[in-house]
Amino acid sequence: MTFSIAYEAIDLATVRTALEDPACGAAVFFEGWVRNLNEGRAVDRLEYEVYEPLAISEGERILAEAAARWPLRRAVGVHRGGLLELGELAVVVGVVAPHRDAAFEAARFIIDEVKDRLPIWKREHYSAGDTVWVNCQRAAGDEPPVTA
Amino acid sequence: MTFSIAYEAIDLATVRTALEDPACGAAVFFEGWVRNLNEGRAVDRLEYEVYEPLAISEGERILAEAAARWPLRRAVGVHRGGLLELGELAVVVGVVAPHRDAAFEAARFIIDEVKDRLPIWKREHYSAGDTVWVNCQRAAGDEPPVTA
Amino acid sequence: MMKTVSVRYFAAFRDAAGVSDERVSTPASTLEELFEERLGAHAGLHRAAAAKVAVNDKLVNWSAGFDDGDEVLFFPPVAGG
Amino acid sequence: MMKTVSVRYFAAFRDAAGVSDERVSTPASTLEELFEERLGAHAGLHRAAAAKVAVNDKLVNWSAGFDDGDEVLFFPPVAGG
Repeated sequence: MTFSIAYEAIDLATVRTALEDPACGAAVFFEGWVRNLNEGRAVDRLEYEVYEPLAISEGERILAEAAARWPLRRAVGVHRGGLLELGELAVVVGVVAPHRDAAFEAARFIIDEVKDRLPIWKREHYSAGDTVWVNCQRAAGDEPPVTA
Repeated sequence: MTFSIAYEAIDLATVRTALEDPACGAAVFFEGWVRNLNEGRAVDRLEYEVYEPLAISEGERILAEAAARWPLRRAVGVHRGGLLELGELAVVVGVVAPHRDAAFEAARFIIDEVKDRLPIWKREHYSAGDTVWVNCQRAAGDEPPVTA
Repeated sequence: MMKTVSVRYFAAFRDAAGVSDERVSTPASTLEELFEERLGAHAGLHRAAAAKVAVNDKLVNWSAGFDDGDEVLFFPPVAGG
Repeated sequence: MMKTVSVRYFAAFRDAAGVSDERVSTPASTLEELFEERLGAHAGLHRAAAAKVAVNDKLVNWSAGFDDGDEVLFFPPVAGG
């Protein structure tokens, strides 16, 4: 049950090794790749800013929540930090369980929570030359800064 | 959208290459591994008998059904035939889509249908020395051979 | 009217029938009748609720008919994955 | 009663505030009040519905208080994955 942040290309072989379990028949992996388009704009590369102490502790809390809810034997998550090119892996979640129901449901839960809770911010670098912090541009309203 | 049968170890690198798509951000993989136990009995190895012409055509039909139902860009399935040792990969399904909802739902649909519809039979070789065709032992009742 | 078809048995059905394929002349008009008849010919063969049948590499219903010269495939319950 | 805390801004908040961290003495009693106060100090800083706040590396509610010497982290809406 480890969650980590990688500043170089994510090593999938290490992820797979961490998941090997002779009692488990079902593995589900989610991978998020850098796309060449977001909301219609051509993207050249991405940049992730990560506040690592809290990203890791919150990531491991999410894995533990999943393990408490489903009969998982192992679960791993890795998120990239730094600059990423098109097609690079931004995030991987892998879980193994005796049966596929649990593996699918837990993998989905983990990636949803990771996107929602980890202190990680994405800046898109567009082909047009500008950059934008995703999710933040529409935030300049006058709502109070209240937690969800 | 290809479904294939492999009689040697499944090559995941080939599966990944077939799924690469610059417009897709989300990939979900399901992997079925040979477990060391099934219904409480210690398993040494597995054997899959595959009726290949129909397994491939039905597998590709399932991928096409998924692509009609979700906005997938690519989907791949590979199922093993022959003798497999513990920990070996028995089946892989991989799909890529612009977003993760479609990727998760389609991967789940495909593996469910593959298990339900493909003419593939599994014989377990137990540590005790005997072998059993899975799913068939309880079939010696007197129900008519009616399709589902 | 007798038809001659080739019949193939897979996995547990093959083990149970003791034969993997055979050529049979039959008065059966549906695939269900043909399977019934083969139960009589092979003592070990058994019914199975989730068994499937294919004709010339297409899955069909048990109530379907078949033609002279067809290849009929009897599939015991599948167990992929 | 004034408290002195260190405040860190991340991502869009850092860009907007024009500062990544600062040491401030404040009469604010809740984190929400502290953020309000910092809005006044940094013209570019803005509110954000899904913003979060952490104290000493623990996520807490905006209505929570804080102590002298704490490290307060202001997180704009996250966007991992």
